[in-house]
Amino acid sequence: MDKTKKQAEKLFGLSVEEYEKISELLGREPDSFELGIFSAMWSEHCSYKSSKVYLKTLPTEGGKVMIGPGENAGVVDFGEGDVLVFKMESHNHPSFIEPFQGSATGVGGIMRDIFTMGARPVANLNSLRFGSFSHPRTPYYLSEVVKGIGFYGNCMGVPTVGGEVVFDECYNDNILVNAFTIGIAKKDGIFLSSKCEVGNIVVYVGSATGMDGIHGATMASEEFDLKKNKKRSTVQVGDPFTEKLLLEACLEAMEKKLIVSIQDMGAAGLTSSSFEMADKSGKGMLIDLDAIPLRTAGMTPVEMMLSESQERMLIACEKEKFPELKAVFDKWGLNCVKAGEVIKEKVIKFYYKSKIYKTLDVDVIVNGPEYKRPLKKPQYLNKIKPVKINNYKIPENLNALAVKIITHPNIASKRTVFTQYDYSIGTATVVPPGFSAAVLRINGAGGGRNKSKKGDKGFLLNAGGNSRYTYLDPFTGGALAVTECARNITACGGYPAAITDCLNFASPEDPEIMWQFAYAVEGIKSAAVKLNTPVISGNVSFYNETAKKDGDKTYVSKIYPTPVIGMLGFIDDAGSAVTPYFKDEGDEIYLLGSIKGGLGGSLYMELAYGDFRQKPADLDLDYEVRLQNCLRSLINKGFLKSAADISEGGIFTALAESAITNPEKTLGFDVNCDIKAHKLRIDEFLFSEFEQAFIITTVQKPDGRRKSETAAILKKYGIKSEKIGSVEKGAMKINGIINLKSGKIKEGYYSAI
Amino acid sequence: MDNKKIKAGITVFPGSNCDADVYRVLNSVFGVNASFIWHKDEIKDLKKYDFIVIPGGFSYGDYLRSGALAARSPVMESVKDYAAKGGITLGICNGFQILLEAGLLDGVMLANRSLKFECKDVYLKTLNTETPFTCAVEKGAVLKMPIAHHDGNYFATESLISGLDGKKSIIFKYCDEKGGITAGSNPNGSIRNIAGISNSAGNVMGLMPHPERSSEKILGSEDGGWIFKSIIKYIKEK
Amino acid sequence: MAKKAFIKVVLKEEVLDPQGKAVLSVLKSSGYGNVKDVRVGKYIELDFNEDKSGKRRPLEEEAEEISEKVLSNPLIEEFSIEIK
Amino acid sequence: MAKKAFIKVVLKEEVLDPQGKAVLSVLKSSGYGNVKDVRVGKYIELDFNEDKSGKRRPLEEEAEEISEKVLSNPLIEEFSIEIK
Ligand SMILES: Nc1ncnc2c1ncn2[C@@H]1O[C@H](COP(=O)(O)OP(=O)(O)O)[C@@H](O)[C@H]1O
Ligand SMILES: [Mg+2]
Repeated sequence: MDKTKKQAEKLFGLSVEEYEKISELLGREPDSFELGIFSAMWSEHCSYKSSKVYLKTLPTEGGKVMIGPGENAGVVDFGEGDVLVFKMESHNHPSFIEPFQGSATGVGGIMRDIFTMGARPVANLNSLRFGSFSHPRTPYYLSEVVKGIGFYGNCMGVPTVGGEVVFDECYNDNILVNAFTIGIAKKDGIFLSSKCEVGNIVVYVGSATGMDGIHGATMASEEFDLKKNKKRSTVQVGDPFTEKLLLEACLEAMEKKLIVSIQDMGAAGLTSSSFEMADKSGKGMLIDLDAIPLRTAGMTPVEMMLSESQERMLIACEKEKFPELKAVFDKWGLNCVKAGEVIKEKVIKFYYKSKIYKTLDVDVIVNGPEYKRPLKKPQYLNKIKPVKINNYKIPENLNALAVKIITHPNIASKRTVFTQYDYSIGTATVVPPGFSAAVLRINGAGGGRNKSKKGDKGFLLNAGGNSRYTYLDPFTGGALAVTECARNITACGGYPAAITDCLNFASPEDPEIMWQFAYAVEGIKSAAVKLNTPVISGNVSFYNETAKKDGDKTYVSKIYPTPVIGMLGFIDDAGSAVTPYFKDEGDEIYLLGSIKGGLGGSLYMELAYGDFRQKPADLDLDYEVRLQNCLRSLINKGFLKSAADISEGGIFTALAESAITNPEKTLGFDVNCDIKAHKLRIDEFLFSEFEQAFIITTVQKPDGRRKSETAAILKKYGIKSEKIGSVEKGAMKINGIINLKSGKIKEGYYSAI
Repeated sequence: MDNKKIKAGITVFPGSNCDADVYRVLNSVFGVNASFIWHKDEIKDLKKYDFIVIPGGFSYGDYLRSGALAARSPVMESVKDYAAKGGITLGICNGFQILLEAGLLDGVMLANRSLKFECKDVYLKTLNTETPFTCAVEKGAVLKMPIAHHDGNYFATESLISGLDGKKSIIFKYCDEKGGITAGSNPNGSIRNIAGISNSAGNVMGLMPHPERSSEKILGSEDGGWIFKSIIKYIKEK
Repeated sequence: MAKKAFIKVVLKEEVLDPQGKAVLSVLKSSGYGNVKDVRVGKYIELDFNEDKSGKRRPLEEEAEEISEKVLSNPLIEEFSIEIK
Repeated sequence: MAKKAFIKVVLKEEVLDPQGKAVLSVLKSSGYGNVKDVRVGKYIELDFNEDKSGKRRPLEEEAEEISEKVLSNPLIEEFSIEIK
């Protein structure tokens, strides 16, 4: 193998086969400019080469979906001429290298994906995974990531209304930062990257291009001058102030119809934005590299093409309209320069130093490889068996264990995190973070009032996933991520409508990892089909693994497979959303649904026996749909005062949270359940997770009409409901076994992290 | 007088982000005729407005010091002139910071004691109900409003504070649910729990909490509405 | 004896400085058109206890370590120290 | 000819410095017990265009004005300028 080839593999992340394929396509060896472009466009990140075959299987149409995957974000019909646009994206590696800037630019990047489409961002969510809570670096990552997210979102004026924070040692060497944004637009005000017309001029707007985010690849290219490197940094620095200006300028230019087509510059900056716009529009482009505004003088062509400087966009605009477009960006104090033209021939011609520098075929660059990588069932799975509960002695002090669970960092309140995010800006947040799904209403600012009903129409958002369950059973973990989001939305009275997914995995070149991926996607697919929540956008992040040294031994530290789902739901009257916490003393508590008692993978198994590696209970998706429809019917009738799903920490945690999260008062409960009738041991009843059931409350002594209507609804869906107790003052009591003071628990719950 | 006849001007700086919220609440909740004033616009005279709101946000990214850069933009010269002539001027959050930096109010804003951004509901005790901003508020009322800021730790020298005190210019203090002005209810470390102050003439007020986010029942509190109702009442009775 | 360290932490030359950019734009529009560029960094004073034992390692060394590990982010910043 | 102004902006001694306090507590808990006090300020570089006409007022004067009017808040901060 000659020198360039070796270099291509080592430095550009291309395999030997890929390098040979490129040479074949070009009819010669690529030069370093071409190599830079190929390496970016054929990277896993841009080409989805390992995941495409699986992503294709996901349901992407139906329901209220208007635009599915393929654009910067998906679009869902919100009625009355409004649409919602959303997507989730990972920024894992940059956040591990520099947690503040990495998470900040992650948030900035996903918001650009949304306003590129013509939508004003109205809410952010995020899913965060850190190493074990006791790991010495965890406090640093937690504090910096949260600061970075707040810094960017708060400055942009977009409320951050939800998300999740999970600690697990599998993330000690690879933290995960997944950011979600949703925006609102008018149905006829959506902008796409695929609309370029021959003769349009190509316009570069936003921040100047610097050396940010240019990876090792170009660092080592021959064009790179080592002396220049001294003061150089590849970390992307976020500037939310400039992005806020970019947002306002873009929306103003769109409103004035000055934009034909537009694409944000995300990963691989100018390279992916220009090639993708050209490709999707079926056109070509002239790009004048001399016109690109530079922050660092003397950047080489390949550096300009690969820079990941933030807060930039590429626009196609009609020639005559350019002066008007420029006036808008001038008003907001932003760069706006002619950087080329749309041409018929599907190539991109680069000009540099006033001469044609390179001409590249769009199809060749864009149609990267697609792999069906080998799969192998992971060895460890053979040892994952259902829990044989009788092999485990019940711990003597279940009270103490219950306290441990409710104050565990993964269960306890994340208040110290989300109070660092502005969640009330926008005057739309009806149910803030800290409960189940976030509920937002749409008011005069973004859409119209729902004229047919008395209240404001609203939507609900939730994001999450459980990687431990996915590790133990990839299919169930994938499906569970979807159903769990839906449960949170349904428990507020909402209708799940569509999802976005962020699939975080280790190396796809490992057949066992690829197997996890395939089954997790299959699980997502099955649940999304059953719940009728199509996948409208998403992102895949592979290679979340790090080579480590332990003495003489080297090993690879890999994350658990971590599919994260972001879900949108609708509600006719946002003001009528039900919250999960108990309302008043004396209200009756019911268990709606069925309980199985599967403890595999539970926090209880870890804390009580130090061993969670068992098979989680199966998920009955048909039952799930009936159960959620039943619950929603009861809520819509106005029969319920609270509803909470059962997730990590089991029924005990669901009850305890319901009692202590009421913002106005501290409550308790007295629960007595005939667990023998369910054939469960007390610990199975208390701590089994993700049961297909909800804890609901109703008024004290419901009248006859209400009782018979409730019975009819239960019968219609074939769902059981069982009274298990009532809301009490300040103590938590279950079956004479659990007896805790609510005030104490509340204190621990809110101060654990 | 019809509320529609009342004209409000809302300043917009690069990075302002509560401008749209204030605009919507004034127009659709209180029926006032509110419009935006772009920071670069050469409005020499703001007198057509019955009152001006400097909304919250991150003007100029809050870079250097919160409010510092906006306080130096051209429109603030007009606002100073407007305020000097007795024009009613309300600064909310970043708007408060801008008023301080522009010298229209006394004191400075330091970073929150926690050095963190804090978003939560707080309670406010109204100390002076005889201002254009509080004349509709019940005496001694406790109001619930959200805060969302990183730099709300109000600071002034002892002599400045006693001056403010003497002129009844301390309008709001952070308190607990029952109105007790306690250390525990102070969300940011501000001196004497100060949440809002006015100038000595009483026509300029700044406060850190967001009345526009608490003017509708669906958002969990309508208490912020009292501030806008006060301004409207004051203008009508003037 | 020297007991104070004065540390300047500045962004590396090619790193984006959003603060500097915003200050520059305000200076320009406030009539300070002669200013071409602005960079905003940190200035930190460390005040040390007196070394009564006389056995401590040199201040320079300690300040250097603190600057590198705590006060600056080597990925994007560089620092300089003055001891007085 | 001099074209750069280096400006240090620090909090006045009597003003509480929460950021400095936070850094101090981090230093103490990281084993730097010798540090007694920390103050965090700003360090700003202004780069001026060359004065081709030779008729501009001295850089000192302009930097002084900018520091006073924009870069610092005289109520809590003080500044010093170095021209190079
Ligand atoms: N896991 C996934 N599920 C569904 N759609 C996906 C997934 N991953 C990526 N997509 C879609 O593929 C397209 C390309 O994604 P990406 O390269 O991340 O977009 P961008 O360039 O805007 O960052 C988008 O439309 C995205 O929504
Ligand atoms: Mg995009």
